[in-house]
Amino acid sequence: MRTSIWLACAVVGAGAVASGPAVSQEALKIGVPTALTGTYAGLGNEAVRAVEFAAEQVNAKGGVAGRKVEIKTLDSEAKPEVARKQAEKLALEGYKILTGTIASGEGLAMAPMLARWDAIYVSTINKSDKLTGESCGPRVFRVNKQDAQDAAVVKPWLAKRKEGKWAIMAADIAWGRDSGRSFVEAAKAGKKQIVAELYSPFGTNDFAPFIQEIKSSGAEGLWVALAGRDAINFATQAKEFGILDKIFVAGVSFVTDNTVKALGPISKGVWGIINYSSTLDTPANKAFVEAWKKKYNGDEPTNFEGETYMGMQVIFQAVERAKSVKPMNVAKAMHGGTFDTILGKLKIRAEDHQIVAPNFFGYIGERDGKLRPIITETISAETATPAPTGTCKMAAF
Amino acid sequence: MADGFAIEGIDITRSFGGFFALKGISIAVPPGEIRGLIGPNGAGKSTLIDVLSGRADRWTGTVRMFGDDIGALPAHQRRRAGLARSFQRTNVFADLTVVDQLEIAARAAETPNVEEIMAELSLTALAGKRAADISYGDQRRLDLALALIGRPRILLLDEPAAGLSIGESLELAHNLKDLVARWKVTVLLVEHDMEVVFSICDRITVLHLGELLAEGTPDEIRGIPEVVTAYLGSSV
Amino acid sequence: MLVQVLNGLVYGGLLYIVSVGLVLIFGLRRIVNFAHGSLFMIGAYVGFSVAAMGGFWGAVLVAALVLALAGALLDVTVLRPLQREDPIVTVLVTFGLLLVLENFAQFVWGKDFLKMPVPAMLSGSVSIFGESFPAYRLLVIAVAAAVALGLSVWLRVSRIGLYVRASSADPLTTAMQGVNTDRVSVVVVALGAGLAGLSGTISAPLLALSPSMGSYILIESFIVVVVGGLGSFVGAFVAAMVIGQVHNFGLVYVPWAATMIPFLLMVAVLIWRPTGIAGSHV
Amino acid sequence: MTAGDAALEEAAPVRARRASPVVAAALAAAAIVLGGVFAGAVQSTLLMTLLTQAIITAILATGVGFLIRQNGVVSFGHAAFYGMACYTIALAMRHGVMPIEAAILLALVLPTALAFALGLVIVRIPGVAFSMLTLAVGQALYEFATKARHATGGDDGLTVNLPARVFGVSTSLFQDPHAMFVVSWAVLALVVLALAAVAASPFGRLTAAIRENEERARFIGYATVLPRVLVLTLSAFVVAIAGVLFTLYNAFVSPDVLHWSLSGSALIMAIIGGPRLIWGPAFGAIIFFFAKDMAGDVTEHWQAIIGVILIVVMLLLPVGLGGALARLWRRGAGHG
Repeated sequence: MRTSIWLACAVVGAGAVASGPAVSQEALKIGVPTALTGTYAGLGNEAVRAVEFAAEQVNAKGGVAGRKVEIKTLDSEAKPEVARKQAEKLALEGYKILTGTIASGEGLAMAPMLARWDAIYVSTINKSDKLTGESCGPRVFRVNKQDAQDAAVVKPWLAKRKEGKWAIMAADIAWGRDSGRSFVEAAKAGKKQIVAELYSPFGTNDFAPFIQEIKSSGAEGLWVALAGRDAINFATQAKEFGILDKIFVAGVSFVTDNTVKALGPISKGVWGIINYSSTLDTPANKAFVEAWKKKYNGDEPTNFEGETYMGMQVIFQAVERAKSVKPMNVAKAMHGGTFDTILGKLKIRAEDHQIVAPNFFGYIGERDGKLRPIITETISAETATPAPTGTCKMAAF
Repeated sequence: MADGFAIEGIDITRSFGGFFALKGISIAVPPGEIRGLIGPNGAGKSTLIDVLSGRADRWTGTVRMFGDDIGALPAHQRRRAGLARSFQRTNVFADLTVVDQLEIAARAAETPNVEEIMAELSLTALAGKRAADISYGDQRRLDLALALIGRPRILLLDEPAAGLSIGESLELAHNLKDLVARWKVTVLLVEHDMEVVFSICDRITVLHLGELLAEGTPDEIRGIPEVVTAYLGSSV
Repeated sequence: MLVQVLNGLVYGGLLYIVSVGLVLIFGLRRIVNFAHGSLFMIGAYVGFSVAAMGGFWGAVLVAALVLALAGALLDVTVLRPLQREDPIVTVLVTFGLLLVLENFAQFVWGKDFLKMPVPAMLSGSVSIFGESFPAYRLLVIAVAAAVALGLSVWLRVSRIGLYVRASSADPLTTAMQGVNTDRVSVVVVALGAGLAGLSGTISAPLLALSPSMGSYILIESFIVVVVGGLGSFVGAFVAAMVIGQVHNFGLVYVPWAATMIPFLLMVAVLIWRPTGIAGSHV
Repeated sequence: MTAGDAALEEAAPVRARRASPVVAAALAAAAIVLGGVFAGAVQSTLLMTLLTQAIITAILATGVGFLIRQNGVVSFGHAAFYGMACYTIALAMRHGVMPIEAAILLALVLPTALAFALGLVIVRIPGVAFSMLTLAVGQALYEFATKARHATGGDDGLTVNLPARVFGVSTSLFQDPHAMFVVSWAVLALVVLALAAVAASPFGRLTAAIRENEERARFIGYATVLPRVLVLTLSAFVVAIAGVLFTLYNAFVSPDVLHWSLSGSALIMAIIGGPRLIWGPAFGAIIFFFAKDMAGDVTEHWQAIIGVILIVVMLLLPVGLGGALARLWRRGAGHG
């Protein structure tokens, strides 16, 4: 008897334990391993709000094809190792559809484990190209924009700018480096000159030395790839030194809803890539924003909230189509599928499971008495999404 | 063994920042002798012991042991060559049992005689106790046992009776005198208790402010007026 | 170039105010206080809240006082009962405190980043040799200088200061001099914590406020304290100024090594001269 | 001497506890069998994976605790040795320069060698300075791993492409919670027993003596630097073992494995468990791991809960949970 259990356990590895034939009304369980403490706690909070909002909304309508949606959140501390542990725990407790994780490293740590857990992961915030590149797989999906999509919109935008000399200020982490590199390429294509290329360590307190370099470089334009705490510290100090007023400033993840809230007037007039904005003028988005404001005391959804909500929309529709909550069935429904989202009808590419979505450019301005990212330019899904690079070797289903 | 001394310090000088702890001191103790080293506080007694035993740094001069220059040897190698010492403040391994630390010391001295040394210094009854848990007098004897285990050829003692009552010091002194005589250990003894010094030492060296003041048998020393007035006072 | 040096002074000054509190507590209690960064963080938040109601100067004062009170409480309730235990036990308690304080801040002030505006009267720039320099940054330098000056006068003149200096140099001997250690340490830990509160508020207009902001300055202030020779006040000042310059010039001229330099400096100092610290045990 | 006989009785139990290798081997075998039986009896994969991770962490804490026990110094940088083991395997697999077995060997050798070389310089440094030094070395390595992103993938980390078989055994076995529990449990049992044997050996007692009073150890005839270096080396070796198991189980590494907060956690575990006992740190690690896990299940304010537990345990039981437990046990045995 003992030996047989032992053998069974030993063989389990590849996830043979998957639940039996789906009971028709089995709940849809979604696990959210995300940052509840630490520097990224604010972003984690946004992810949780979006997931909860979507679940409440769909449960009020009787669930997803009659299935109740259940959510469980665990703190990933934005650390890959912890995220992996918590995601495993969620999956083993039956929350096999995972989403809402913040740092790319976390998603990349989870990706190779999904088969073992019989889970799938739907990224709504991770931007690293690797997730749908070398770490891609049948169980990994991304409904938010990857770095390559952000890079793709920079080139046409930059070509039209009148500023000839540019400085780059980016975070010295994988994402910041990638972003800096693609800006350099875009500058080359647009015949712009890069006069300074600066990378600040993650968690920099004092940006003064960089700001001084930017000032003395004679740059007319500044491209910023900083996020969260770094973004706020840089913007505050750049304002102090007066460069936000003298130099044309744009960036990626730099002035998002999240940082604008903290920065206030300092962020006004800064340009940047906008992955999602609550000001988007589509019926689906307007309905979403209205419902959101009702639930959250008049707050507009932030970019991460919008994108995470999109992820939930995709998951719900995939479950409906699969008529199952079994992770691989849901994955099959997502693979190459087209979904109705707040950004319109969007396709998840079969080659690498990256969503093909439009991207936006705009600036921080006042709308309805509040500072918000305002979209001035929409880059169509086809232009915004570069073809798969071939680094993804998608395993067969 | 050209000159026949057990331990010899020649022209030892140690200074820091203009202050001389030792000014060209020379001392030579023949084998089998118990030599007393006395002098007021700051005379340089402990410093001299430190130089001879390998505890001091930044000193000049020569240290010889049975004719061999050992000045460059680190402390543990001097101990292995047969030069042991005790300390002014009790310096045992507080958290180890008596027998444990003696066994450790025995291994370095390559001797099996833990039982012997415990018997000699009346520590046998305390073998299983932590050093921290035994009385101060017992700790002093343990300190001595750590130095004497393996029958070193030379023993440098830095105030072994410090902190003991008069009765205890004398008992310890005679215990010691008996032991070193049987084991043929040469001793250099720093001690404030003059009764101890004068009752067990063969010869006495007097230091004053880092310099040699006098040297001789106990009787000779008693007869030197400067020593008596400067240091001994009327008590001896 | 000159502006870069000034910037180094600003950052060094900020580091100094944080670190000198650590030095005070270490000198007396021989404790590496892991909660120090959290005290800095709470100081920033308290300053933020008070500034919203009572203006910047009120905020600086209140934050310093509140944190000084917290420091006194810390000394009486935690450091004193544990002084006979292995210091590592106390270090872990301060680590526990770090976790509690971060959570407390998250609970009270929320998870989103907050920003404290630069006080209006200091929001402009000053021209120094033709280069414009933010006025607020000059204030930071001034505060750091004032703290350094005030502290050194206090250490030299007052009885407690004398004791603190002696104790930092040799805790054992000083303990035998019959000074009321408990009374002294309340004052000293309160002062250290108060300085953490002060530095928190002073840096709030420059830095994003988040419950984890303390951890971004904690290790850097450790470096300052160690490079300065643990327990040395003058050393901490010099080290903070050096680290401030190394930080600024390193980031510009050797960006690939900039974050490693302070650690390597720390290693070098410890290996070269551990004696300044010898005799102290964790 | 009349006191002699009575003393022999006193001394006898002291010597009897010098472990016999047979007893140790029997204990190890019993522990491993027990682990196997336990893994066979427990069905929950969730419990097993949590236990597996707790035990790998326990090995890490055991290494950190051993350094405290034998050298009396506290390291804030042992994550450096742990992370170095992880990255050695990850990088070797990424570049395909050697078979996995060689990579594992190297992952054990490199951190151990680093500890040895480092030890020659740093063991002389006492107290807080040592702690700060280890912190600095660890953080410098962390910064390096983050910076060298062409090799390490930077903060995004590295997926470790393990081959299908490791030491002739299917790799999936190392990633199955039940199987890996048995493996890591067995390793932990062996490590604890081996360290206990070392601690009871002449070398172990010598290092304890050096910890107590380094100067006196020199004056009874010992060179004291090398023994201390060897203790540091051994503790780094144990930590490297934990790193290897971690990498095999997770197949992913990121710079977090080098960060001081990991060293700090390991230290907390060791102290909570009671580093005077060889098994104390492992015990503390398992308690801490599950306390954190449960607190995280209940509330997002788990940090405050853990913080309060830490403060309370340290205030009430400065000897650690293991120490208190051992005391209770002794008292119980004394009465019975």
